[in-house]
Amino acid sequence: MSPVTENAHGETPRHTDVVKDVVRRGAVFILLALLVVGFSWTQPAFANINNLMSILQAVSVVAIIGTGVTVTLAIGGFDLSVGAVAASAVMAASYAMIVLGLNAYQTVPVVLAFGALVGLVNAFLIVRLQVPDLLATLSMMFLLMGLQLIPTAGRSISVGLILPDGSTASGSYDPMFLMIGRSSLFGLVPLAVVLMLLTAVTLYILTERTRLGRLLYATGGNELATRLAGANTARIKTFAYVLSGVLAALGGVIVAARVGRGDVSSGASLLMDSVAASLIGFAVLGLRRPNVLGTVIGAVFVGVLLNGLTMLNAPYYTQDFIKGAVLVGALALTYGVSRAKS
Amino acid sequence: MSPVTENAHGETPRHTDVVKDVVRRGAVFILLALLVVGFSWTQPAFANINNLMSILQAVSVVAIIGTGVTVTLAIGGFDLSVGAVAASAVMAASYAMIVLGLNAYQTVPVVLAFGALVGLVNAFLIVRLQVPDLLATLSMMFLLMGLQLIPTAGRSISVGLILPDGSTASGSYDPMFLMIGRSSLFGLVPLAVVLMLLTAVTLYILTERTRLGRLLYATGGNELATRLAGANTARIKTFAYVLSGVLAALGGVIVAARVGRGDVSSGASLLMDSVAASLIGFAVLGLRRPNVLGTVIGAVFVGVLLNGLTMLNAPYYTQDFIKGAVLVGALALTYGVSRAKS
Amino acid sequence: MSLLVAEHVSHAFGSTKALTDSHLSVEAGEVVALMGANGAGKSTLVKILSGVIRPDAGRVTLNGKPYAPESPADAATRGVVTVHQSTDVVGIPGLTVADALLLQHYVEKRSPFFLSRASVRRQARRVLDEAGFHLPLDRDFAELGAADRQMVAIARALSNKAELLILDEPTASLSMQEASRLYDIVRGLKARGIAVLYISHRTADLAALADRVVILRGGRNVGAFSRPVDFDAAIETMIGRPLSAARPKKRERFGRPVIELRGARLFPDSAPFDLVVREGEVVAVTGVLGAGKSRLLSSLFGLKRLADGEVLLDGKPYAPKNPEEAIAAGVVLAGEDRHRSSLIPAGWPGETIAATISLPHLPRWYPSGFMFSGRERREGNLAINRLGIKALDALASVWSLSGGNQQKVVIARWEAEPSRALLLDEPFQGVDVGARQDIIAAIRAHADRATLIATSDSEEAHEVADRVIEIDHHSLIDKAHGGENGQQEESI
Amino acid sequence: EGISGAPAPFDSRQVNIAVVSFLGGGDWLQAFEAGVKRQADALGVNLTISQARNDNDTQRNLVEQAINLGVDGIIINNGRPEVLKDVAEKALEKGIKVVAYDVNLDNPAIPQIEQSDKDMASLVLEQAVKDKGDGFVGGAVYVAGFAPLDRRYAVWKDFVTKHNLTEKAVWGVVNDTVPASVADQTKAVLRANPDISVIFTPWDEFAKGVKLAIDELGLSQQVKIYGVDISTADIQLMVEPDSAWAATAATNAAVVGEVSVRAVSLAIAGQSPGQSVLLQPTLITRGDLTGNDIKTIEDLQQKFPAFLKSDAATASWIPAAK
Ligand SMILES: Nc1ncnc2c1ncn2[C@@H]1O[C@H](COP(=O)(O)OP(=O)(O)OP(=O)(O)O)[C@@H](O)[C@H]1O
Ligand SMILES: Nc1ncnc2c1ncn2[C@@H]1O[C@H](COP(=O)(O)OP(=O)(O)OP(=O)(O)O)[C@@H](O)[C@H]1O
Ligand SMILES: [Mg+2]
Ligand SMILES: [Mg+2]
Repeated sequence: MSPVTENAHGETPRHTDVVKDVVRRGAVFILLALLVVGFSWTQPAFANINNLMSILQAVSVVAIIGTGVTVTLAIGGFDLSVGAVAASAVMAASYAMIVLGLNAYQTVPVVLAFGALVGLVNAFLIVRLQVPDLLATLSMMFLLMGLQLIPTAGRSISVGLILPDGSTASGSYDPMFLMIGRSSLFGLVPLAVVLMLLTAVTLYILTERTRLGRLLYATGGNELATRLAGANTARIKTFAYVLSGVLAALGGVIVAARVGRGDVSSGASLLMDSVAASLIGFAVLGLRRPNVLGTVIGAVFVGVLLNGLTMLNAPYYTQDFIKGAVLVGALALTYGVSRAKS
Repeated sequence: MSPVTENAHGETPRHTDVVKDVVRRGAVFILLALLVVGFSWTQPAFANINNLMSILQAVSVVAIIGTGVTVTLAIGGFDLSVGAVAASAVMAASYAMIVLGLNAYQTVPVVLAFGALVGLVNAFLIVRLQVPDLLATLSMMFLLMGLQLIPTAGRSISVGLILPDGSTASGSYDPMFLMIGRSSLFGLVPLAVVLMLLTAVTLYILTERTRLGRLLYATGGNELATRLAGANTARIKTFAYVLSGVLAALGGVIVAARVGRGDVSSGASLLMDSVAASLIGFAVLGLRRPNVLGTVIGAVFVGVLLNGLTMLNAPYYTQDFIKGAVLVGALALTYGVSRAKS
Repeated sequence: MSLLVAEHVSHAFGSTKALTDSHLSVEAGEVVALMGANGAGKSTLVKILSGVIRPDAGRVTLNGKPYAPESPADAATRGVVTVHQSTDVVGIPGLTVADALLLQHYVEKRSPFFLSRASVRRQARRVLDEAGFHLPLDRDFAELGAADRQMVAIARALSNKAELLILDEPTASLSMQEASRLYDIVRGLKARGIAVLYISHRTADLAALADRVVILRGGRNVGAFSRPVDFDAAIETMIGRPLSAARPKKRERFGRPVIELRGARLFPDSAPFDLVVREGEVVAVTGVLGAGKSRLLSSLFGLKRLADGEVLLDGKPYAPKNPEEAIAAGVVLAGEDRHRSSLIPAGWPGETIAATISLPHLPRWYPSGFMFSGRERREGNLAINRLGIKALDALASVWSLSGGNQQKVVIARWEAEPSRALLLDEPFQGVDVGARQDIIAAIRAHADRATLIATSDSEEAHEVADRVIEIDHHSLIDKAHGGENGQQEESI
Repeated sequence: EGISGAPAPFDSRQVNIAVVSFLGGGDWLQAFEAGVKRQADALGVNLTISQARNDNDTQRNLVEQAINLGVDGIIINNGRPEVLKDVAEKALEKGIKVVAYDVNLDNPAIPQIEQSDKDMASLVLEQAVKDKGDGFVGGAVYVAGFAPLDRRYAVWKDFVTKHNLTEKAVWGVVNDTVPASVADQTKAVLRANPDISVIFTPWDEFAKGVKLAIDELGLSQQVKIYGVDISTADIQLMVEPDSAWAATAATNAAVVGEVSVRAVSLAIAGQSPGQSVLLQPTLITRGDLTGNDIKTIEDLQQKFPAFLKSDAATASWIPAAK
């Protein structure tokens, strides 16, 4: 055994160890429960089912994009372009409907294909040209931030858009498309939340319960070993980036369907928030690795925090502060409590 | 005879290899030269010495923060909090002078100490609690984004600021402090540029030519091996994060001295731009690793691009696109050209 | 018809010609041993046959058909399965041992797409049982030591339907017990008509298994021997000079005690023991896998704490809290598994031979803090000459060296400056016979320090040490008074 | 509790109002929220203030959250009609009163408060034409996608054709360090186009950057800034000796805040404030400021009563903000 990794030998877990383990694995859940109880107590409107659905709806986009980021983290990469992909997807969806006059059934596939294409280009840079992932996806981010504005010469896209050639765009948002962001199942569960749950469940099964999932993590953990075992790691990595691009585009579709227009945005806050969700996910269940379930719970956690604080009328700047402080707290619990063990 | 010594019989490097190597190592320089020539040709005002100084001044903050990021990349970490540290430093400097009435000689040390403190906290989370670096510095980023606004309840800080308690702040920006951002050496070289060059040279020597630099990279390359060789890797990592914090704070000081007020900002674009500079630095000289010289050249590269495009009256939205496209081009050259070799 | 025939195979890494016009044939049901000094090109040939790299020139046929595997997966589907030399490339830190055992199953399109914890355990258990090894299935692969990793690799390879099994130094960190289990397995495969290409620096392995020996030197074929193999002649052919017959002279008298352990316990429930190592003395500790060899050394190096007992260094109490303190006190350790414990990755500052050697000595060599004087390069070149490291210059990357030469660089690091006590954990992993003599000579040249070596190979132990002690269940069985002179079997 | 003599529900219980702003910060928002708080305190109203930080989706979420919270009225400050129309209607369905500032929700039940961006830009550009005459060479700092900026820039475009101006360059950036980044860009533009004599800055953050660049280049005699918006910091920049910032046009953001609260309160009390409440901007030139020794917004309010308060949306039972 290597001298460094070996573990204390033979000790039966002591009582404090059990407590520590519960704290470590459950830190995020415990904090989440405390938050929900605290908020409901001070502001009864918080626990209202509609409000809880609002929270889920608010986090759905970040959670969906975050699961994509999680998959790229699993293969040992990092996709910094997701925010920009989502922002561009909003523009692309608006352009498709308002300028090109497409309907919802045409727009959605086109936009998702756009996300897949961006993922393919990322993968080409990373897998074929062997550009470091951060570098490749950062360049892609800048590229998209500019690209999304070129078709309309920097204008936002809304009904009656004046095109660069002076004519007026004749299309409008397809009401079917708006349903994606604005309708609810049984008048209660927003469609966006359903999409989030579907994505979460599918990706959870994919990453944790399938061969492909193991190979994703294996590629991230030791690419050479995975390749020597016969896996086509280039294809696995490409898959991850394409998936991440498609999910980011899906996030963009939901945003577009909610806001009903295409506004210029850098996607920086979507990027930060979805990365934050993925990273908090490390702490969920004490797994200390990227995982889909953790990401979704991480997103919900932040959503609950922000919704509750807004209800309690906390100014936005204290919200960032508290978000940071709670993050640090969850981390300290997850990582700090058992540092003696590692 | 060992195969290694056999290259006497070995072929001399082929001609195409030499060309490839020049392209790979020089890709960024070649692009930079092309840009400068192209811009000077189409717009003679570009090559004016004053304009070149303006470019350096414009990139000084990003370059200084970027070198800090580079050092954290060298130890195998990543500091996502630099943008927020710089943004908070702007607020802290303004607060120190306008609310607390400090002068320049007191403000600068206080602000730099603030940066060091943030670095220490980051290091504590990462080194002691073993929180993954991205996670720790991301939390710190959110924390600071909120924290910077709490003393003034979210207000920007300028002369005549009304404090939360209703009174009016009596201090003002010390003219000595403004000199940091606004004065020039010999009426030509802006002080900010001098600071950037000093930082670059110091950190270049530190990272490439000293014992400590070797240990920084060694820690990033194989922390276990470095520790087994007797180095105190905890201290080395702490040093890197403190340095990164101090440099980000210095960047903030320069921004504050130039703008003369404390504006609320998340620091997200400062973060992106300095990370971009660090990452482009990988491509400079074909080193494919974080390096200080590359970071500074990367920052200048982007600065030249943006200045030239502005002079040519390129719409702002094409600038991001071109920035991304040129990045991708540089990467493709640096990494793609010799991918067969690796 | 031969199963596999390789002809005129050449391969160069940059300007280094690793293989030149080499050839090899293997019959079904035959165990062919590939011998060669460190850097002879053995692993390069293995990598070509297993589809990791493509040869620059040459032709390979398998069952008479052209064979040019595109990838490891391609090679495996055609029945060529490989256990590579590096144990780093076996499993995935963060995934379990069971996952490591099943990695190839995950790649196969035919195996079920969905997994459950139970199905993974069941299949992994079956793979292990086939090989007859015992490993903790749920443990993180990162926690496994080199020997366990090697067993994972072997078990996994055996679970494949192979026509040709390639084993590149499979026993480098195994003890005699596990090694003999492997012999049985290989004989079983042979009986089933499976061909085995076997690479090892241990003559015991080859003597037990090889039907035929093929010898490479400097990337060229320089000889072949059939059963019964004259290993002395083979070794001479391999290193290109007669092996010096003179065994290093054992000292009779040693200096003052340097390291003294009194009533030491490695674990709370293990038996206490005493140990004294004197100036000029070389003591080797042997024992089976997991006996506690590494644990003993890491306790002395400040990586682990003794559960009980007292340690004296030069008569003074000694309780280092970390390697930094141990090194400051003059106690140094070269860890097993050099990739993890000693080397900086390729392409990163500090990857050169010189920098690998200088890393712990920077404060002494560069007291000003600035590294302008080029001292590390001078010291590196000295080490290259002293230990016979096959490199052009100390500024070359350690990653351009063969496994054995890398190990020499690691030893050279701790030879570069005087120390009170030198601790070596498996210092001869993957080192060829000639190089082993070089290293032993270097170790034994110092009369002013104590040396404690952990090795799972008792042959090696007797060759290097003045005194060999065995460790079992985390406690020493002192055979100091046994006849280490008489006990020296024929070792190479 | 409650205000005696006021209509229901102000006479009997605590009234809750949510303010959802599209912006995330800046001097204008600070002053707006200060005004909102002042008027709300005078009315004894409980406020929930939130900012969408320039994010459409967040703004929708915040409006929905206000609905979940069951407030009596919602003030929507800026934003995009397409984004907000349906959630505003949802609020109305739940009996929540909505007023909108600077965003046209196109619903007769939602009173519109407007600071006319068109008037502001016209005022200051007319001043520019007065100072420099028709046909001057100018540039504009502009980034598309921010509704008020879009409207103000459209006025500039009109002026370019109507007064035969030359638009030499358009530049601008919105990031963490707007003034510094705009200064860097402006220096490049002025070096490339030395004939520019007027720069139109539809946002005061842009004006700060342009002024910094002009100072650094020492061109404050040749190039003048015509801007929009005002704050104490802006005033100080304008009154600096030799300042290039010649004129600005603004409404008093604090007054906008007060009017918004009054309007939604009237709506809650069932007394319509009218479908449209218009706030008139004021033109402020450098000469006005230096001539009257104005150094802060407070000074400005004293010297320009039009800037101090508005009598839009008032009622006898609504106490004046203090
Ligand atoms: N991660 C771990 N968890 C529990 N026990 C461990 C762990 N690592 C090592 N051990 C135990 O510690 C004891 C000492 O191991 P050590 O590595 O010192 O053995 P060793 O003799 O050096 O064997 P090897 O030949 O594998 O290097 C063994 O019983 C081993 O099983
Ligand atoms: N990736 C590489 N880059 C450059 N040179 C290499 C590389 N891999 C191997 N070499 C060189 O090729 C030659 C053959 O190496 P190889 O690994 O095949 O030797 P080996 O016979 O397996 O030695 P050992 O017994 O030490 O493992 C050596 O000189 C080595 O330095
Ligand atoms: Mg080898
Ligand atoms: Mg061991």
